[in-house]
Amino acid sequence: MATIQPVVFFFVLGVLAGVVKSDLKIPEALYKSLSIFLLIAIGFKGGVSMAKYDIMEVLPIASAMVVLAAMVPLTAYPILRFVGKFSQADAGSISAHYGSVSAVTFAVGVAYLANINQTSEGYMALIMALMEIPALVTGVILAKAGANKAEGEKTQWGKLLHEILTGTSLILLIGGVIIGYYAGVTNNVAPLDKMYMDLFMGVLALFLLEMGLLASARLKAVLEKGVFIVAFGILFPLTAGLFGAYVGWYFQLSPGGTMLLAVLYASCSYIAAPAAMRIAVPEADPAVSIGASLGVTFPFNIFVGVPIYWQMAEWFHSIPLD
Amino acid sequence: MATIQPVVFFFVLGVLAGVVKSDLKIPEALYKSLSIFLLIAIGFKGGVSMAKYDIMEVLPIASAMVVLAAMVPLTAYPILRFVGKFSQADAGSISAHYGSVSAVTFAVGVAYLANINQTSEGYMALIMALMEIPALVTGVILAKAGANKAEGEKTQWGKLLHEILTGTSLILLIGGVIIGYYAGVTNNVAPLDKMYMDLFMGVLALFLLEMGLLASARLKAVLEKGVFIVAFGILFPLTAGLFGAYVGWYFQLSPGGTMLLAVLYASCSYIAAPAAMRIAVPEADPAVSIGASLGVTFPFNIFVGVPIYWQMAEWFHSIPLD
Amino acid sequence: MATIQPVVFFFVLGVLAGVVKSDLKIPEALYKSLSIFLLIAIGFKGGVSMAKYDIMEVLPIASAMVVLAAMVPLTAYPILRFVGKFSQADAGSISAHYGSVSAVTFAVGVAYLANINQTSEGYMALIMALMEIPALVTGVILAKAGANKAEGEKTQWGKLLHEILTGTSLILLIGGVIIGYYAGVTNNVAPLDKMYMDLFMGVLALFLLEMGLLASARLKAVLEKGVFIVAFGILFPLTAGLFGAYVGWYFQLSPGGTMLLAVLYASCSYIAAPAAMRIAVPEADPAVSIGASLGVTFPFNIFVGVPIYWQMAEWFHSIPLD
Amino acid sequence: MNNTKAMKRIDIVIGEEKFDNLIELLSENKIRGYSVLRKIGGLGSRGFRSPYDILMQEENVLVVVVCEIDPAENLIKSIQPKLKDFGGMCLVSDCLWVEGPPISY
Amino acid sequence: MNNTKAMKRIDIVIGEEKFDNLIELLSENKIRGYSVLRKIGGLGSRGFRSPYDILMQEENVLVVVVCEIDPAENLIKSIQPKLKDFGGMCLVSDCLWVEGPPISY
Amino acid sequence: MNNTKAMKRIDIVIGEEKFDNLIELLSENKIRGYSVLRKIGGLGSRGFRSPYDILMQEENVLVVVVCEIDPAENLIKSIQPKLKDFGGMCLVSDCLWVEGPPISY
Ligand SMILES: Nc1ncnc2c1ncn2[C@@H]1O[C@H](COP(=O)(O)O)[C@@H](O)[C@H]1O
Ligand SMILES: Nc1ncnc2c1ncn2[C@@H]1O[C@H](COP(=O)(O)O)[C@@H](O)[C@H]1O
Ligand SMILES: Nc1ncnc2c1ncn2[C@@H]1O[C@H](COP(=O)(O)O)[C@@H](O)[C@H]1O
Ligand code: NA
Ligand code: NA
Ligand code: NA
Repeated sequence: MATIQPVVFFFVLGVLAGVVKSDLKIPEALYKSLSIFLLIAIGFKGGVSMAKYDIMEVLPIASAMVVLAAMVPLTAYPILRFVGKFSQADAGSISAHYGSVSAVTFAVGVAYLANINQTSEGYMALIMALMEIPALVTGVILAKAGANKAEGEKTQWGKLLHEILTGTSLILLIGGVIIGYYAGVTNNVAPLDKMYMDLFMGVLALFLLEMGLLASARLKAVLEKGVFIVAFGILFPLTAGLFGAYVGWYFQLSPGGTMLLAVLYASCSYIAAPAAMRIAVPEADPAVSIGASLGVTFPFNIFVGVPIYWQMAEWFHSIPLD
Repeated sequence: MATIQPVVFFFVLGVLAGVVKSDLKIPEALYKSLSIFLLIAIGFKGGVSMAKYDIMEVLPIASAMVVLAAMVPLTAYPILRFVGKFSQADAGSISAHYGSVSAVTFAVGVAYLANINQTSEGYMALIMALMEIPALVTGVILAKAGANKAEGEKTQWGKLLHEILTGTSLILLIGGVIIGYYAGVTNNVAPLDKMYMDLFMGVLALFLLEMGLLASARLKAVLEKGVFIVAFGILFPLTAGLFGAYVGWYFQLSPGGTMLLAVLYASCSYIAAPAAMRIAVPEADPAVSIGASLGVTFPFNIFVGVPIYWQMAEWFHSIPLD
Repeated sequence: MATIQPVVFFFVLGVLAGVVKSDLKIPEALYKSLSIFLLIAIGFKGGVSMAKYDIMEVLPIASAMVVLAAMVPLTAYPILRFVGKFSQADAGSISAHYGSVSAVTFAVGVAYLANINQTSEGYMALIMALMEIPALVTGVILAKAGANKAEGEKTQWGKLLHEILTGTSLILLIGGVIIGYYAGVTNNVAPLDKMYMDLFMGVLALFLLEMGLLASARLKAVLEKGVFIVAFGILFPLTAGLFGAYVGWYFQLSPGGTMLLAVLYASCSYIAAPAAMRIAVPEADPAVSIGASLGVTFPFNIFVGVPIYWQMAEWFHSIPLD
Repeated sequence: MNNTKAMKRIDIVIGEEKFDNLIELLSENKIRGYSVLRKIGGLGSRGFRSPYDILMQEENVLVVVVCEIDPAENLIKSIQPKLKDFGGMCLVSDCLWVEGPPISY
Repeated sequence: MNNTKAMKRIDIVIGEEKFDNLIELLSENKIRGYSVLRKIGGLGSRGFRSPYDILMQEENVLVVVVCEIDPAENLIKSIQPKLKDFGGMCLVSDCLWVEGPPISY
Repeated sequence: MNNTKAMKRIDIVIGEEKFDNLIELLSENKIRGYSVLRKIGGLGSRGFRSPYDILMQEENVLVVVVCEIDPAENLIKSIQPKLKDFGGMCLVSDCLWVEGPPISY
């Protein structure tokens, strides 16, 4: 197994700074700028390497992997509702968070692969962008289905779909993929790679520092909610990751791609999902879902999960497919 | 003709995000940071390549090109006043916008040249910095000349000149030119180029994304003002560009430099000019001038204009000068 | 003597922009982002080159140099109190500022060394991080010792120590050192260096631009305080630098390291010290200490001091130690 | 006090997403002056919007309208039916406008 | 004015570092609505905090609480002993709450 | 209300470019406390300053001065002649200062 990458220690640094109540603060504008950068860079990089594929061949596989991602919230819901005893709204909302993805966890996975000299299919970035759609829609249906609606309370499906389809992450990822693809096909990657490829890891480091600060603030809230949600935040992603690794292997992705699909299934959202849930399931408590996602699952994934998903990918690939 | 550069598609992405009402927002601090970067980088790069020239030889030519730039607002004014039926104040203000320049359009021109492996005279950055002076002064004179001044209303020439001469873009461009020149002459470019040269295109991409968002918000306002201003926003820069290409060729610039002069004459301001006009011609309506400049001419120039100005430059240079 | 580095002219540009009252403004978020970057980069770079040393050998030397740094405020205090006639609180507070360090002055020193192809001991970054502790504590003791305390006014030692030990600069520098060290030892520097090493000088340039703007605003205030504080701001760092060069040479640092130690002893704080003094010595006037530090000593050091400290280092090293 | 004019001050705090609607309503009411403060956090019926939390992306806006008593009453009347949708709060208080600046009310 | 309810408006300006304490105090007092404005500069007994100075890192926070008259008096009573530590200022004034939005006071 | 002192609250909104002039005027009037809020948009006689428009670089500043009744009247008197140049608006209202914090008025 490879050594832990230096970049994830920036997360630890952020957590420590939070714990000792340092006056270190990442300006909000920097945080937002870094996420814009990362989304474009992930999309762009994916698009550039997609230029080597035949899109018509890729699309059906990619669609299948996106649709299958709806299994993740469908599995999470009954556990949360009947084991965890969460209300229907909360269980649906948390399911949506875990069905959705975290671009930063994905980025750590990409960095891990680079570190061990593995490549992956470029269209994983596209899959990431699209996966949010079934995850969030399924989550909302679960949260709402059969519930007695109070007078005047209608699920704002139009507004929700608009929020999902025009959300920052979807727009930037898909925009990045298309521009990267165009740059790859027309052989024009050259001057843009200095920023969107070479600086990727350095920017990720700063972003993880901020994430550490944020996570340390959230962890306390989630610990107060009891042991179930912490256990869920660790065990559920392992299960979802295993399923992702299986699906990736089944569709004959490379080991690197298989691992990234496991990461996508296993990772959970703390930006897009909260925004969507606030609109569609306002009665759900965001403190639990964001707390579990950011305070438990995110650190688990970047330190422990990612290497395990790589083990899973290798393990499946040691099975002869035919 | 070369393929369209990937970087301009970031502008399209921004427009699309604006049109679908995405929640994508570029933090104001990022926008301002990127423009500071671009101005320094343009100046620095120009300064470095100026180090190869004899300044005493360059200055008279450069001055001539700056002074001739006053022709641009002088031509725009009668068209706007008598064909477009704008008030004297508005016609003068819009003339000043079109006489002035857009550093980002210039940057797209520079990127275009890099893409087709053409070089240009480094002092074009200096010309850009200085061109704002005659353009804005002429525009204000046109807006004010002979108008009956209401009691107490005096053109604040002192304040205006201060605003023009100490404006952010002039300070940063000229500062960048001088420091770049010094770095070039003393052979000290090396560690600064990693940022101000290598990252230029990547930063430009982010900036164009923001410009797209801004332009989509402005376009609606300008379309409401009718077809004249849209036609003006397309046809006038073509004329000004032709004149610029002629002047560049006449002063024996390289084809690349000729094209950049055409870009400077053709491009128009949406930052420095509005700020100056607010002080000097407060009665002019900024919505029209910024709308035409940012909503019509800017996108026209970066997509269609720049390749045409290159054609013009090539065409003039196919004429034997002696 | 080497030519002046281009990067320091960005400071001049900032001062000029301030003096002519340009509308140039560096967004606060950019300023904070750049300082976060510089602190991480200085730490990281130091940590990477520390990986070549045996830590157990380094620690005692480093500790000695940190402890000796307390001599700086102890020397400054009587001069300020009895020659400069400052109140006890002000003399203590200014001493703390001059005992503490400026990461940007250090960065200019590092850039100077790179320019003349000299290396230095990586652990200087660590020393810089730790030097603030004795400097600030000594300064506060000087400001408070024996003073008649008004009722209810107790020095908040707990709060002060917390502020010093968890301050942004200490956390980021030490965090950067550790991560850089780990990256160096595990041979994982590669993808992070594109950002934290290659871009160092370019970021420093932007930061110096901002520092120039800030210094021009402060200089006026300090000039009004009379000639003593200006003379102190120039002569004291020369003395402290000489002492630092002596200590560095005595502990057998390389010439580069010797010069950096001189820079650390000579430089003074305008961020960490003001924050600490506000808590511990609120009765001191921050305008004097920040004004002298930022308006006088900082520019003196980066233009004149740094080359002189290099001369001092070379001069000591021409003395045979045994 | 001399040289002052009795006016009404209306303070409205609403979610940023309703800002455009409110501005439209103000211009329908021919309001000629108001001030807008952004990035406001708070607690209300829809929970806590922390001004320090960079993950929570919702912010409130405070719009302060100072106008004469009649337009104030009309504005209140036309704002009231929309308040349920707007959320937030709407306050009215008394103030004196110091005369001197160009009239923008 | 019709459809309005007489309320108290409490404006508190304190240093950012005391914000958490204040919020706690508000929630102990069962305050159900308030607004928070950040990045406020000012002059007070502890000197000038320039809103333009990026080196000075201290900022003030303005918290506006609108509530009924009884809770307002209770709040004032429990805030007063802490004001010496909080610094800043605390004002009370009268206002009318325009009815309509979900009640958050 | 007990432990409170009747004071005047003066709210001044002006363009950022006049901020320094205003502060000077306050210190000439020996005002010992005020708060400053930046980045304020609004509509006034000089048109709309959108708080969301990053191209428009003009912003307003809100300065809130709380002081005793006499200094308030003096301040108003010395501010009034400058208001034409300052633009914006200047309001006076009543408030109660809750006693306790170090006196900064
Ligand atoms: N009637 C009003 N109510 C609230 N704010 C106002 C009013 N009139 C002017 N202002 C504020 O003062 C600023 C400058 O006003 P003016 O100088 O008249 O353009 C405006 O942008 C508003 O923020
Ligand atoms: N009683 C109150 N006092 C002060 N501000 C309030 C009050 N109630 C609501 N607000 C503000 O209005 C915003 C939206 O309220 P709501 O729609 O009820 O969640 C809150 O986030 C607060 O900023
Ligand atoms: N008289 C006053 N009027 C308005 N704001 C004040 C007043 N006194 C204090 N403040 C505000 O409260 C903050 C802290 O006050 P202090 O703790 O007295 O320094 C100041 O920076 C001002 O923003
Ligand atoms: Na997932
Ligand atoms: Na032009
Ligand atoms: Na020092």
